[in-house]
This record gives sequence, C-alpha cells and structure tokens, in this order.
Amino acid sequence: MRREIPLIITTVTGLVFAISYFIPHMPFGNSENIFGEWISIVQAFAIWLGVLNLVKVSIDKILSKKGDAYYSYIVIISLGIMLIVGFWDGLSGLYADPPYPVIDDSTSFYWIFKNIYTPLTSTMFAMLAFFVASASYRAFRARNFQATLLLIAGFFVMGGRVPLFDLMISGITDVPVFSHFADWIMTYPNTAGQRAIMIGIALGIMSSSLRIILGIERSHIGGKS
Amino acid sequence: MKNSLADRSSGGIICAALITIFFFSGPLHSQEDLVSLSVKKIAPPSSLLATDHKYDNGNSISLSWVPSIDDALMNNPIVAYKLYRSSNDTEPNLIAELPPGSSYFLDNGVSTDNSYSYSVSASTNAYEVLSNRTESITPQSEWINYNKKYLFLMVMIISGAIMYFIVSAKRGKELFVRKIAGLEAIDEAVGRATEMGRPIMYIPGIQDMDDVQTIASLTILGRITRTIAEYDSKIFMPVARSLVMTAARETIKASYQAASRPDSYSDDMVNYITDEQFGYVAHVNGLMVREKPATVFLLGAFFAESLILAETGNSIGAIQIAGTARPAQLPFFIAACDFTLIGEELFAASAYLSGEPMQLGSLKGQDVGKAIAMFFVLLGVLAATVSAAWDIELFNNLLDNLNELFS
Amino acid sequence: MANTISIILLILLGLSLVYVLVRTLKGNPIGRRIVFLYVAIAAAIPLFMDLEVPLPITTDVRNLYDALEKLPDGSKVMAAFDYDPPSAPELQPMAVAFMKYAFKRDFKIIIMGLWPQGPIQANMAIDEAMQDPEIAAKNLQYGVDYVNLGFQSGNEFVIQSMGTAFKTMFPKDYRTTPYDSIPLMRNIVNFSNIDFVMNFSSGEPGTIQWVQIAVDRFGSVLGAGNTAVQAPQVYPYLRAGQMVGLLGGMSGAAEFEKITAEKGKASTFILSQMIAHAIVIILILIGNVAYFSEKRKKK
Amino acid sequence: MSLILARKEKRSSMDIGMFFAALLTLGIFSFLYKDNPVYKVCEAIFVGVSAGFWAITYFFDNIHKKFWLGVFPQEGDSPDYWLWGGAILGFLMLLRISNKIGWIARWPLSFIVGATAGLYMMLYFVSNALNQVADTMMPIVAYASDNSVLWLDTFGNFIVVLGVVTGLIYFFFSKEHKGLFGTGAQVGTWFLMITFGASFGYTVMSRMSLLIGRLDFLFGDWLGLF
Repeated sequence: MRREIPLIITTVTGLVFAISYFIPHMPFGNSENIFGEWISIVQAFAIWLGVLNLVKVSIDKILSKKGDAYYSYIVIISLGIMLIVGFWDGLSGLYADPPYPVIDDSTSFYWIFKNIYTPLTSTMFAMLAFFVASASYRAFRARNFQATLLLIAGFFVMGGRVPLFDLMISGITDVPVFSHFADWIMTYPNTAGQRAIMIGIALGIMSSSLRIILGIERSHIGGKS
Repeated sequence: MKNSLADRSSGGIICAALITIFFFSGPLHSQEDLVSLSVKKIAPPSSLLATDHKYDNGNSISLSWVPSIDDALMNNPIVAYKLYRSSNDTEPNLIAELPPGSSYFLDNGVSTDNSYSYSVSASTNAYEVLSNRTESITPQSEWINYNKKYLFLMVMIISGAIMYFIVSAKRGKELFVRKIAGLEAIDEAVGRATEMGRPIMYIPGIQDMDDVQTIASLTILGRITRTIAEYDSKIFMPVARSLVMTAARETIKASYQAASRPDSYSDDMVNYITDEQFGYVAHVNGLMVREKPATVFLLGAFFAESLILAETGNSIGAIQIAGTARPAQLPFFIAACDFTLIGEELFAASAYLSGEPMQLGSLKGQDVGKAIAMFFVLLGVLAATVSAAWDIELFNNLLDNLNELFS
Repeated sequence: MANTISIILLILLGLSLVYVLVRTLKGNPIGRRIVFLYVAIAAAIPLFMDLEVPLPITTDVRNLYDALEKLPDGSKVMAAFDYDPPSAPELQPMAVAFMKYAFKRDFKIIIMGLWPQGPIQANMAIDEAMQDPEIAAKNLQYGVDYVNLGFQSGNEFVIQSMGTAFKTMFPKDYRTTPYDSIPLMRNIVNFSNIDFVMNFSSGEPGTIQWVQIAVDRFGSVLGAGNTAVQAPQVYPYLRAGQMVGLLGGMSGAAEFEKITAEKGKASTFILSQMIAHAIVIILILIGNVAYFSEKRKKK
Repeated sequence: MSLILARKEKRSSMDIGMFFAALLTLGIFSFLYKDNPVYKVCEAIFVGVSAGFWAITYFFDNIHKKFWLGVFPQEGDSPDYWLWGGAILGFLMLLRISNKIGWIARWPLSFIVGATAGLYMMLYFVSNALNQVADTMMPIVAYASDNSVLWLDTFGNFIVVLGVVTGLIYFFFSKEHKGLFGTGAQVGTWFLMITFGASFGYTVMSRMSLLIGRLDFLFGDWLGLF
C-alpha cells in the first residue's frame, strides 16, 4: 500500500497532463485544470510545512542548548511577530469596508516587508558582488584554451554591454563597435551553445519524466527500482 | 511615440467629431436619434460566420467577418467592432470590442451546454451599425487534436527509443558510454588526498532530494566513497537538507560495507548545517579553511553560492572536481576548478558510475533523440539554403514538409 | 564640483591598482577585504556624479519597443511580475519605465505574479508612474484602466490553468474584488483576449515558463525584462521568435528608459555599473598577469 | 561618444523604517569583514521574517482567497467542491511533520511529481527541443532585400548551426570522441565556453547591479547625500 498508491497517483496525474496535450475532450481537458488548481493549493500547504519544519528545527536547537541556540530564539520570535502581524492585518483588512489586502501599503505587514525583509534579502544578494570580484581576482585564470575562451567572451560582454570599451575608443570612432560585438556574441555563439544545452536538457527531462510516469524511477517515494 | 494605428484611430475620432459638429449643432442627442437622422451611415460588417473551434474542449467558437467597406486606413470613421453574443436566445451581451481592421475573434467564454448566436457591429463615435445575426451554434468537444499529429509522432519516436534501450539494457545488453574527463580524475584526486594525509570534502549542492541533480550527485558519491574506503582516506560532507543527510549516510555506509571496511564508517562524516543558503555557505567556507581538504567535490544543484565555494576551494589549493546542470553557475566552476562536469555530463557520469541498466538505457535513448535533432538540423539547413539560393523544387518541397513536421 | 572630486577619486583609485599589480606580481596578492573595498568604492563614487552615459540601443531592446509601438492605443496588456526585492535594482526601473509608457499609451494593464513579492513590486512601480504629471492628469481608475490580480501559488501550473480561464486561478483580485465585478476583466477570459504579455522575471517560475506555456501552448505574444543572470538563457527563445524582445539586466533597463524617454534610476546607475565592470576586468587582468609571470618563472 | 552632464534630484527622507532598513543593511554587510554575531542576528531575523512573509502571503492569496472563498462563496456563487481535493492533499502533505504517519505525505508528493513530469515532458519537448531545432533549420546564406548577400548575418547563421550541431556532439555519450566526431566535440566545447563566458559577463553585471541598488539606498535614500 505504501508504495503502490503513490505509484498509481504519479502515473495517473502524469498521463493526464501529457495526454491532455493531444486529447482536449473530457475527462482529460478538465482534469488537467482541476489538477492545476489542486497543485496550487498543495503548494500553499507545502509552504506551511516548511514553516512547521523551521519551528521544529529551531526548537530542537534550543533544546540541545548548543552555542547557536541563541539565534534560534531570534528566528522563532521574528517568525512569530511576522505571523501575528500578518494575520492581524490580513483579517482586519478582510472585514474592513472597503476591504484591503494584507500587502496594502498602509499595513504593518507591509512596513515590515519594506523596512525589514527587503533590506535583509537585498543585502544578502548584494554581497555576491564582492564575492564575484574576489573570485575574478583570485580564481579566474586562463589556465587552458577553454578557460581562455571563457574569459575572452566574458571580457567582451562585460565591457561591451555597458559603454565602457566604447567610451575608450570614442576618440577613434563614434560607432559603438563593442556594443555591437557583445550583441553579436549573445545572438550567435551564445544562442548556439545555450541551444545545444537546451535540447540536451529537454531530452533528459523527457526521459526522466517517462521513467517517473512509468514507475521505473521511484526515488521521490523513497525507493529504488 | 505615435504610430500609424494611433494616428488612424485619432484621425477617426476627429473625423467623427467633425461630422457630429457639422450636422448637429443643437443639444446632445441620444444614440438612437443619431442613427435615425439622415446621415450617410457607414456600411455594416458582413458575412459574419460562427464556427466551432476545432480540436478543443468545446469552450470556444471562432468568429470571422468581412469588415465594413468604410473601414479605411485614412480618416477612418470606424473606431471599433463590437461583438454581441446571445446564449440560448436570450438578450445579446457585448462580449468584445476590437480595433478597426479586425475580422476575426475567438470567443472562449462558451460551453457545450448552451447554444449561441452572434452579431457584430461597426461603431463610430456617434452610432453603430449591426450585421445580421448568425444561426445558433453549439460548440463541440473533440476527442483528438489532429493539429498535433506530428508532435504526437515525434514524442512517440523518442519515447519509444528511450523505452527500447531501457528494456534492452535490462536484458543484459552491453551499452557503451564514453569516458568523461572529470571521472578519470577521481581516483587520482582521492589518491593525492591519501598521500598528503588530508581529508576529502564532498558538497552535493543545496537542493533537496526532489532535484534530479542531487540524486545524480549521491550516485556519484557512492562510487567515490568506495574508492575512499579502499584507500582509507577521510571524507566529510556538510549538507543543507536533512533528507539529503539521511540519504548520504545510507549511501556512504553501503560503500564502506562494499569495500569491506564497515568499521571505518561513522555518522559524523555527514552533517546537516542549515537550510538557509548563505548560512550554509558561511559555515562550509569556515570548514574548508580550517580543515584544508586536499580534494573538494562540488557536484549537484548550485546557485549563487557556487562562486564562493569554488573560490575558497581554489584559495586553499585543493584539487576541485565540480559539476552542475545550471548554466549560470558553470563559468565559476570552469574557471576555479580542475575538472567540471558540464550540464548533462553530470547525469551521464552518474549513469556511468551506477552501471544501472535503467540509467544507461535512457542515456542511450536520449542520444537517439540528439541524433535525430542533428539529422533534422542538417537536413533543414541544407533544404533551406538550397531552396533560398536556387529555388529547386525538390528542396522547396522538402523544406515545406519539414516546416509542417515542426509546426 | 561633485563631478570633479569624484573623477579625481576614481583616478586615484585607478592608480592605486598599479600597487595591487606590483604586489600580485611579487606573489603577495591583496586580501579579500581589500578587493571588497575596491568594489564598494568603485560602485559608490559614480553615484555622486551627475554624468549621463551615452547608450547605444541594442537590437533586443529595440525589437521589444517596436512591438509595443505596433500595439494600438488601449490594447490589453498583461504585466507579470515574477521577482522579489533583491532583483529590484535591475527590474524595478524596467517596470517603472514600462508602466509609464503603457499608461501614456492608454494600455489596459492586468498585473499578476507567480512570486508573492511580485504584485507588491508592481504596486510600487504603479505608484511611481502615477507621479508623472501626464499620467496623473489622466486620472486612471483601478479596475477600469489597470488591475492587480495578485499572487497565486502553483508556479507554471498557474499559467497552464490560465490558458483555459484566468478566473480559475484568480477568482478575486488582490483586493478580493470578485473577477466578474472588475470592469476591465469583463471581456477577458484567457490569453486569447490579451494583446501582449510583458514579463519581469528573475528566475523560475518566470520567462522560461511563460514562453513554454503562454507562448508555445496558448499563442500569446511575449516580451520580457530579465535579470542579467537569467538573460543569456533565454536568447534561443528570442532568436526562435518565441519572444519578441528582451531587456537584459541594468543595461537593458537603461536602454529601455532611453528609448521610451522615461529616464529613471537605471540611467543614473549605469555609470556605476560601468566603473564596477572596469574594476572586475582590471582585477581579472592583474590576476592573470601574475599567473603567467609565475608560470614563466617556474619554467 | 562622450559623457553628457545630467541633473539629478536630491532626495532624503529620514523615518524610523529607513533607519531600521539601513541598520540591517549594514549588519549583513558586516559579514564582509568577518563572520560576527551582528551578522548572525540579522541572518536569524531574515530566516524568521521571510518564512513568515511567505506563509502569510500564501495563506491569504491561496488558502483563503482561492480555496476558502471557493468552497464557501460569499454571495450567490455556487461552491466549487473540486477544490476540496487540493485541500485534502495539502493536509496530507502537512502530516510529513509526524514521524509515524509521515509516509502518507508521499501521496501529495507523488501527485506533484507526476503532474510535473507529465507537464514538463511536453513543454520542454515542444519549446526547448522541437522549436529550437525548427529555428535552426534556416538558410545559412542571408540575403538583403535587393538579393545581395549579407556576409555578417551569413557568418552568424553558420555559427549558430555549427554551434548547435557540435554542441550536441559533445553531449553525445554513446560514442567515443575520436576522429572527426572527436573534433566535432572539441569544437562543441569551444561554443560552450563562449556561452559560459557570456553567462559570466552577465552574472557580473547582475551582481554589481544588486550592490549598486544597496549603495543607492544607503547613500541616497537614507543619508540623502545625492
């Protein structure tokens, strides 16, 4: 039972989605939409599963009393505040007249989004700018022909996509040669390479989808074939 | 900012406004008044045809009509075509307004339970003129979408090839897989770590077990840890997902048993750090600098952290073998690592090392797909080039057939 | 004044790189923190300058603009916001310029998001566009001239179901107005009633899914603004005509601001962007010069 | 080409929210010096707040707006009973938290995996394989409207065809890379390297933009220096 039902579910849903491409009639055309709605709802529950997991892991850490337990308190407190504020704002918005959404720019939830969430997540990613520069200085070496090609292409794209190289030659010509060249790299060799990768991946996805639908690949239900 | 269409409609507005001012300088009239007065009215659109839209679930009807003869490019009096629909002979409703020049509309707000009739009007700023009403029509739901017959054929050919090779591999047919550069280096890299007496670090990406790349990575891990067990080197593996931790422990344990060294295995080899991307990276970075592994494996699904990890590994002078199927992260691996498995190579490597017939068979099936793709690319290029240059009938026909096949 | 000081500082910064080169050549490379400092200074100084960079318009941006220009005034355009705040520096300027352009053309805008943060970013873009006196004078009405359907979970399955009817995935807009009582949505059932889809995307779900489903399955016309990380991956779609145009990263945003004549943040950021690229290029060069001189010594 | 003088408007607004935002920004950046408690606190806040944000938006936009109002409609609409299916699967998903009956979460998981497999199989085949092959089947020689040959475009077309074919050869696993086939694969890697180089250039562009956005916030929005 533990194995068979999931396998049947996988096969049936997989077939419905693949076949409705060719058979628009009931039940395929409709079940595709109903299944789509279900997935939307299941994903919302999955996010809540993630939250529960986070709480569980944090409480485990607090109970184990390791040095980092400290931070787990902060995780739980900030999560708690966000949930309380969110539900408060969301529910009062629903019953207000006219109703307003939880993300309305008058709510405290929005205030936290704008002043806490946004700077934290943006800065987290902005740090990558520093790491990319440091990696460029320390790791990007033309150690063989392939790496050299990579560096050269990167060079012209970096210098051509912004008017850097074109400003340097502005004394010689007014034609944005490097901008055009960067454009050319993107439209021709880059497209060719990406396309080869794309076709390969598409075939890979086809074959693994096929294995999943036919029940040969079972790692998602925790078993080998 | 302005385009011809904008000019056209604003021209129409001005024209209609002028007509209105010229004829009616009195108080505002209602629409009926305007139409009833003896202005030279525009001609209505004609030959409205409502047909069931083919190959759908019975939720659309296509409408086509001949535009009003007054629908002109310059000084167009017509500002819009308005479509009215009446379901089961009830009062007609406005369902769409289309710009001048339109002659087609797909009404997808219908169902097989009702019958519908339509009319279309050409409207100026002042009034509108209606076409005849169509006969009642009930949309049909079709069983098979014949528009997609070639697509179906192609899917069947490629799926068939994949299935065929999986089955023949299962029956014990030997399938060849070429050597993959990074894999040749594994033994050497493990050997070097043993000589130097330093550990080996293995990072399986930051995705969970539902990502194919993570699964491929764990397959490779199984093979690597076997060599490690044989050489009696040390491995440590920080992971970002608890499920991956469980799976990795199982994998390593099995490898140590297979190498007949079950006592050397311990659960401490694999540690869960945190799900949080940068928290994980910060920890792994610190670990790398402290433990100074001689060899680092970075195989799996990587995101923005790839460059931080690869650079740190490079700075401690480790041999690095990396692989991912995410194109945006590959440049950092190629630049900072000694060997990189590019895209599909990661999966091929896992199939190659696993030796499982299912994996090898589907790899071979995919190759058939690639061969077909290459064949059609070359054939199509030939046909298109010849056809464009010399207009030879044979090649023209070939090109037409190919285009139909791929439409 | 600020310009002169900034330029002097940049020149000094450039000169100090000679020292970095010498140190690196001697086999004593500078530490990470110094590299970080260089990047921070190089990106920050140009922000204080009042200089505009001349930008040639690339083909992909021009193609997108031309496609938009060809739409009749008052066309129904869907704007899909699939990004979150970290990508806002690249995508928000595009979104703002697009909104300004679209409102001036009287396009009817339908907003939605496959990322929960998307519709919030959309509201911000609208607020900024509304500051424009020409747009403010139009007195645009929510629900008539534009609507925000909000976010829906389900990733690509959302687009898939929208192919039959938008209402299945968005029974209410983000303010919980029922779909059928929104005047703008009354005549819109699914993609066949939409003239153009514009997608702002920083990853998946995003442009790739819009191409695969909205374009290839349901026949929409798609233009997109992408973060630079994602842009190279969508070029094959662009060439195959599955997308009409693309705004790639900050430079794409600045070009779009220029071509629509809606100058905004990207136009001021592009100078910083340029200097930052210069620093990275120089750092790579220094690293490689040192690498090769070391290699020669070993021989 | 030359630089043109432009005018910028000065802006500065100091409110408590801005102050918090700036503080947290600096807190995260402090990691660049070294890992420290301030960074860790910011990170912990980040983890908690972002989980909370996702949970709340998913709750109101999906569970409430789609499911709840779908099965218990407010005015006149008929309820959509099909939606219960999704809620039941979603509930089963939550059981994963339990060790005893966690296995039942495989049902909704299989549902998602199956649906994704079925959908992706077709989508990727059409968009990423068929359409790409179809677009590559093009005339190599490009003509202008007056029938003269456009050499640059012709060269570009040739490059695309060559790159796609050799790239596919490189990803061919069931044949040894030897002889002509080996040369093809070799050329294929060159194209892949140029592709990755372009990707690298664009990644640098993207990352720098993110930093510029933050610096603009710190110096412009917060301190009002420009």
